[in-house]
Amino acid sequence: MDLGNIESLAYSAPELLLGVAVVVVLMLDLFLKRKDVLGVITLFVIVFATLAAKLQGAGDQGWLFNRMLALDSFAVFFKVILGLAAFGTVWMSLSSKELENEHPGEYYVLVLACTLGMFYMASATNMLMAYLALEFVSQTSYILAGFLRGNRRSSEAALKYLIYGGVASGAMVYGMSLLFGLTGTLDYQMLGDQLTAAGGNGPIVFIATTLILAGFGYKIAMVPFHMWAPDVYEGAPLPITAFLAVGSKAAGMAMLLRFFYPGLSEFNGDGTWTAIEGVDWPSLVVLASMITMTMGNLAALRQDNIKRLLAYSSIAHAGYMLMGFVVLTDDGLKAILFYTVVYYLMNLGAFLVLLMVLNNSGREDLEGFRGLAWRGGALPAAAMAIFMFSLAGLPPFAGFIGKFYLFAAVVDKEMWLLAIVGGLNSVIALYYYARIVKAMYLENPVDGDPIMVADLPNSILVGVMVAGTVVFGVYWTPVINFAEQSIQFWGR
Amino acid sequence: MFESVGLHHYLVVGLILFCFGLFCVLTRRNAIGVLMGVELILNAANINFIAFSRYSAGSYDGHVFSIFVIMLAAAEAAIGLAIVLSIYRRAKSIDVNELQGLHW
Amino acid sequence: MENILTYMTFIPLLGMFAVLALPRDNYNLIRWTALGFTIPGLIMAIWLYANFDRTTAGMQFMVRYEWIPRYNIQYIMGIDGLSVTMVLLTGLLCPICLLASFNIEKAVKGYFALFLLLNAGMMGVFCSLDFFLFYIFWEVMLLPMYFLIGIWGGPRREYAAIKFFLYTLLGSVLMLIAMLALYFHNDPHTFDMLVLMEQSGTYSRVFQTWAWIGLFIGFAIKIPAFPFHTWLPDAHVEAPTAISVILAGVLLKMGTYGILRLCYPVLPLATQDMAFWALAVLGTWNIVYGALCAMAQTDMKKLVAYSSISHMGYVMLGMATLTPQGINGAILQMFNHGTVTAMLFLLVGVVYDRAHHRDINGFGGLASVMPTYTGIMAIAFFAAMGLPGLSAFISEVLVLIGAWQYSKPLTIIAATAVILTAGYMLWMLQRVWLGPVNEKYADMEDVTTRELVTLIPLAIIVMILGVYPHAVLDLINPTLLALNETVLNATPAVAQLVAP
Amino acid sequence: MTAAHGHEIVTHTSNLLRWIPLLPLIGAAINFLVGSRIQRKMGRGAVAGLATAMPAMSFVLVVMSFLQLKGYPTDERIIIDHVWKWIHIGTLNADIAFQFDPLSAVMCLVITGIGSLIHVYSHGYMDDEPAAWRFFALLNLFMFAMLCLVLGDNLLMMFLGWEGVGLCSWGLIGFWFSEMANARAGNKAFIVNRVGDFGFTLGVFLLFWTLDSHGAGTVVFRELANSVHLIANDQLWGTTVATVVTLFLFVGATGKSAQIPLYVWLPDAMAGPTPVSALIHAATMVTAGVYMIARMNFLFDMAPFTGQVITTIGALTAFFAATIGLAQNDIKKVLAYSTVSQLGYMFIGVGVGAYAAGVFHLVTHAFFKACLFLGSGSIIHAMHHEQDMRNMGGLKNYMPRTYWTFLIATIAIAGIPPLAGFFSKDEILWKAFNYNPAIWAVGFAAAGMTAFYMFRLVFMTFFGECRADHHTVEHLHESSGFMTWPLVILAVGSVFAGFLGVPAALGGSNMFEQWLEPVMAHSAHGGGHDVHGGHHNLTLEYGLMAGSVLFAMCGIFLAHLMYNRKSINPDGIAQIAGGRLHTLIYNKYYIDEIYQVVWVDGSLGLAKMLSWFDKNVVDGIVNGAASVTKLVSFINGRIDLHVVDGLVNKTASLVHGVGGAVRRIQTGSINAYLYVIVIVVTAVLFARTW
Repeated sequence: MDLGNIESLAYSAPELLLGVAVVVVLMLDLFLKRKDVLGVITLFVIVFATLAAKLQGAGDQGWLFNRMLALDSFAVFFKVILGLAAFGTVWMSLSSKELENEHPGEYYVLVLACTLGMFYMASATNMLMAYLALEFVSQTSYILAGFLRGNRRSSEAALKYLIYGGVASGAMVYGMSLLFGLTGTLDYQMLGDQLTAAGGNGPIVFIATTLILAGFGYKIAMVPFHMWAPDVYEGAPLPITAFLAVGSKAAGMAMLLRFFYPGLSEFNGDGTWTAIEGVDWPSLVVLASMITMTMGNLAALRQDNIKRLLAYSSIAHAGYMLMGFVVLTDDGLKAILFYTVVYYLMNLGAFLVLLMVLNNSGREDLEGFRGLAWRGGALPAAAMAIFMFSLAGLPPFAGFIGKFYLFAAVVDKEMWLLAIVGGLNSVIALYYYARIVKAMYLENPVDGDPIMVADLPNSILVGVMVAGTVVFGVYWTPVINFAEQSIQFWGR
Repeated sequence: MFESVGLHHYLVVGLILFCFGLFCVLTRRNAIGVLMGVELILNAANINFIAFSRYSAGSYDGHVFSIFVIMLAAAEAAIGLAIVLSIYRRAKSIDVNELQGLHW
Repeated sequence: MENILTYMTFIPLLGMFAVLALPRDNYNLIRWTALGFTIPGLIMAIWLYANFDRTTAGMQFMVRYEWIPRYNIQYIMGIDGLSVTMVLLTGLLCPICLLASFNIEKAVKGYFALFLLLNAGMMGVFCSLDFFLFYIFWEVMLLPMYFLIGIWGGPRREYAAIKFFLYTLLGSVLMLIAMLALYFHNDPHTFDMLVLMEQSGTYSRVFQTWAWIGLFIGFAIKIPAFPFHTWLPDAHVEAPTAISVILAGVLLKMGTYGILRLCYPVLPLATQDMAFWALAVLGTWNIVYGALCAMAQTDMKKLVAYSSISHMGYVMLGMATLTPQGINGAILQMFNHGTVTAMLFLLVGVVYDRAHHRDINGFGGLASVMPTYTGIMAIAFFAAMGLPGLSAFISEVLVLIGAWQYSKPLTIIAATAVILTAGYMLWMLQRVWLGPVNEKYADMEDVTTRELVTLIPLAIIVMILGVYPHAVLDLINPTLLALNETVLNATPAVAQLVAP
Repeated sequence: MTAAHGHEIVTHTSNLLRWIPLLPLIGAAINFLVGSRIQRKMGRGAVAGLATAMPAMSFVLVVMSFLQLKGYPTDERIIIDHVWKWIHIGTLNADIAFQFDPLSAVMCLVITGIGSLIHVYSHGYMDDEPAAWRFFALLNLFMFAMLCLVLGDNLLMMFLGWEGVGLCSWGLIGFWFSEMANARAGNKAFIVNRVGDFGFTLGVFLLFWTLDSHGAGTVVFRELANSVHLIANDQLWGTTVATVVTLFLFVGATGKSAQIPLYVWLPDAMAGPTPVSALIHAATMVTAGVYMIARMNFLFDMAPFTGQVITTIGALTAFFAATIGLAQNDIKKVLAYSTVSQLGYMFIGVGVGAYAAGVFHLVTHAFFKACLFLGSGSIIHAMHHEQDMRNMGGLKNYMPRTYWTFLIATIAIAGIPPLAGFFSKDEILWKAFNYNPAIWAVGFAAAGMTAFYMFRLVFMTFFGECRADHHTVEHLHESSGFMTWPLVILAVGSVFAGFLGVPAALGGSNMFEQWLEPVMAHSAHGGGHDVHGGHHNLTLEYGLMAGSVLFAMCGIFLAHLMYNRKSINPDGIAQIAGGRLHTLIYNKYYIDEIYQVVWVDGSLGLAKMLSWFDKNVVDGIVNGAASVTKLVSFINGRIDLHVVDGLVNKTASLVHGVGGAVRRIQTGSINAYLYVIVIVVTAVLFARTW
């Protein structure tokens, strides 16, 4: 199925829904007095968009908009995840005290727009479309990161993000231009065919690939393109941090996979892939993966700001996910997809608890968690502990299963060094995750630490995340099946 | 003489522009200057796209791409300037090196 | 009773939820409920003991369910002579430790809930026959242990808890990698330990060696074998009494259990190669080193902790020998150490509850003050010393007999520990229980009934096994002999036979 | 040639046998569990009565079994009682099983007989002891363990008893544990014994496996006797396996039987109540080593070198301990060294292959030494726990019965005919002479010294003026019947026990040796001497006997001169060689101090070192770079607990440090961030495109 522009609209329900909602919410903002209604509307829109995206999974597959986008199970998978991430963000935003007086109308519009961009990122199969989607997401994110206008840190985060993002995407575009020059096409698949046909690709392809990797790598916070992440995560409003850590990263991962798998690799038909000749990106990424997880974990070790700690942790997790990326097998892809789901659950959960603490005490550092379990926050503390252990990859939580699949993929390929580095990193990671647990449980509250009062909406969502983390840690067949169905790239 | 101006010349110009852009973002301390560096990088890519489109690709994809890049560069500049402005209001400075409130 | 092992594992887990559902302030209700959920485990352990088929080396009470069929991950439980002793030990120690925890006053609900989770995890480790399941249980134990040490422990509990946690995780990560390597080495991929064992002949020597090392480090940390042992003294010192008991009584056994369950039958060639250095030499070093370190301690718990290191060395040495005596002695030693050290920790806990310190030099003459206590203590101490007539003697002597056949120098070195052990045990006994009464503790209360209930069953077992060790040996012998044969008869895979 | 070299052994079974050790065990159990309650409710007598009844009943059983045994033909004299299987693993089969043969019979008779007497005596001795229940429980437990030792039908059962007696000895030495010195003495005894056990177990292992390699692995005595010839040609470490095994076993014997170099615990063991010294540290437990060698005679016969070692050690111990005994002032210490010395004789006996002679001396020694100890206990009891002989004197008037029995026992130990000691000691000396005259000479000298210091003891204690303070003197009286009647019985034994083994040379038939005949192997170097020497050199034998008696008389006379008539000043003799010799002997050659420094402090130092190593180095290496700092700080001697703790405190380690460093990369400067990209990407491109 290869559809033109008009026919494609029939298969763009989620995107259309989001696009219309952007306009509608912007309009409503002018009339409505009660701005929190906007948030609820946004929430519903996102729910419907996500459902629409999920329903696409059952339908046809093919090219949309003259091969600009692909409609395949892979796109559907990521759209669902991204929709859920947006859902969580909006849910958090509704109760966030940071965002209380900050132009909710524009805020939700931007969130919707950003989500729309991410949807496109998940399905773009053309370098131009990829660039547009990426910039769409980036530029809305810049604004969202700097949304707390009275807050210098927020503005600083926005500017750093912008400069960094600008350079990274600039490099990417430059790389794209080189590839375009070599192959004369912007379409991933044709590009791959051209390069394969040419054989013996020279250094230019490698340079181009590396530069493109910079653009994608910056989105998923891969070393050495990760340096914006901690600062931006720390400065941005918490729901946005969560959105960046979960949504943006997932979208970037989707784009990365789509570019490198159906684009720059050949499918061998037996569940394995081969990178096109002359462009040894796998070994480059192996190195990047090891360094990413190590740097992320080491830097997180002594971090006291939990937001920042989670930022470093998300860098490390990008490194773990890349383990699945470099093995060039379907198992690896499956592992990444699976990990994306559990990463969503546990990371968003952690941000939710952090938000509750932030709302309650105005603190987002380790001391804000001090003795949490002993001052009324037994349930949030328990949830946080579960998320932390899950992030550390301990059974019986979903995080372990996620790591398990990643390691399995790596071990299957007998990449022992990567496996061992990954393993050691899990140990290091446990230390700082356990610091939070320690603060909550092993330390006693100090006078002046407020009694923890958990608000209901956030508690509900936390509950859902906990349930997911625990249930998928014990019985994850549905998730892995979902992931398995979702590695079908249209056209390969 | 004009006939001898070929693809390579454009590419070299693009590369030089790219390097200038990089040099600019690396060394400028003024936020506006850094933003301009980013623009240079993007324009380097534009030149490449147009040149490739003209000389080798045989399609207008490159032109389209560069138009979009120009557009997005403008949008990015707008957002960038807005952010710089908001920072200037607070800090009375747009020196990026003084923007180190977030670190470690 | 087909699913008895499942019940044993999951009834405590149910108990955890039940305890969590109870009102927070009704301490007694929580305590007795928790105890109530460990009793079935004990009863079932006794039933198992009575109904265990002592003539076969194979698995018994096996159940097998699909879990994640797509990846051939199964829920397999079953016990053989190797695990049955550990199941019995766990079933026995859990109610005892729960009872010993009745004096916990802080966050009672959390404590007992976590304890029950720990119970489930331990039982699961010993029962599971699917490597994946095994690994899950192995890790699941970590969490409650971390909290139990970290929240209810002594002054340096945070340090001890995280140290324990990190050490063990380090080991498990290597184990995970080795586990995955084994998984992919079989076609079809499987975690089923029984299949892994059957297929052991197809693994090359090099592969076995690496997998062995990966697994071994994971297990060695748990044992704990030198130089991976330093978490143990800290964890023991800081943990509350009952948790020390569980730690020494059950958790340490998991290391040696794992080696025998996995390294031996699945990687027999590597076992042949590695047993000498990694098990026998290290074990001997453990014995002597642990004993000497124990001698220098002034904290009672630390002393007992180091004595554990020493005693676990016997297990390593014994199983390395691959003689019937050695390996039987090793398993018996695991069981005996479980009971004896449990007693020692409980006894130290009794004093600690009263005096709130454990400084060996800070007491004196307790024997005059607490005669009943001293009597029981003497049994435990002499058992730990390996006095004939008490349980540990049998296992130690079997280990040493086996070891003699294996390596005379190592045996001679290991046997010096009988002197050292007597040295540090008696010296501690002398300083704490003998001599003039320390006036500070002149009116210390003798053991209470609750404490007696925790100690007496163990004391009885220690004495019975001293004169009738076949109560346990009959259970384990067939399995272990078969295991010995497996390792000794393993020959290099076909590939290596091609060589001229 | 009866039991050796594998022909079918005819055995008998009897379920009665198990009750011999079991009865005392029951007594012990009752007293341990409810003894304190019984004592509180029914008085000390009930406790003591129960405790005494048990060994007494055992004694009856022993006698019955003895008579049963006697009724069998000589080569069928084994009664077996198999109770249940104990350890059956692989080829190792050891059961809870008892074996009653002539040797066990002799031992059992001594143990239960003298043991019962001592129980009775203890009732009198411990008349003011609040924890009498514990005392009697331990005493009963000791009886159990000792009976296991001698009745056990295999090496492991023997070891059970072997260690069990050690345990009880520990408990009884430290019975009055609130005195730290007592507790320490107990520990010393236990630990030194453990050194011996170390050797013993290794010997057992080696023996078992060597036999196993011939397909005859066993630890059961009668099977060992049958198959031990199989190992005759096995070599290990440059000598025969038999030699190595026996040397290992002998290490065990030196521990238990207080021979050089492991004798040091015995004198300290006198810290226990005196009945304990009599029972455990004179009559029974300390002779376990002798018994063991006699039991394993078939093996020791195969190892002539070990025989030489044993003989030499025995002779040296006999002499060496006797010299120390010369200068001691503590009445029990004198007896203790005398015990060590007498044990030396027994080892000479078994060492030269005259097992029967060794065991015979064991029996007679049990009588007179028990009598001596109990007598001294009677004195100590009367003197309110005064043990220094310099504060005694003239006691014969106050305590006549004690005096007379003590005197008889002293004459017996001095080897004056026709008392028991004469026969057994001369038997050994005669055998030793045939083996090697030098050994005889040493033993001969020691015998003279024995006579001297024993009479020195008698003179200092019972003769002359009483040097005790008035208060003590006022209360001096003869001990109660509970104490004196056992003395009398033992004294009678000391007089007549010797007649069991009157040698052929003196017209006897040596019933004792004949009785033990079925147990003893007869090889070239053992009984052979007996045959050659005994019949060809009667004159020499008479001469030696006369010589030793004469020499003993001289010793007695000298003691009389020095300590009774005071015509020779002991101090003058002490001043020989500048007094240094005396000081040396008085201080027991400083062996205790040397051992303390070398072994105790040595191992403790090693322990501390390793512990430090463990805490700092091992942990430190794990924790990372901190260890280096710690090592340096230790070498500098500036090891501060707080510093160490601080350093250990958390993985203040490499990882943590690196973590901090990595974090610093994130400077906050956007330029720096961009530099990182550019540099890394450029580096990658360069690395790859080249």
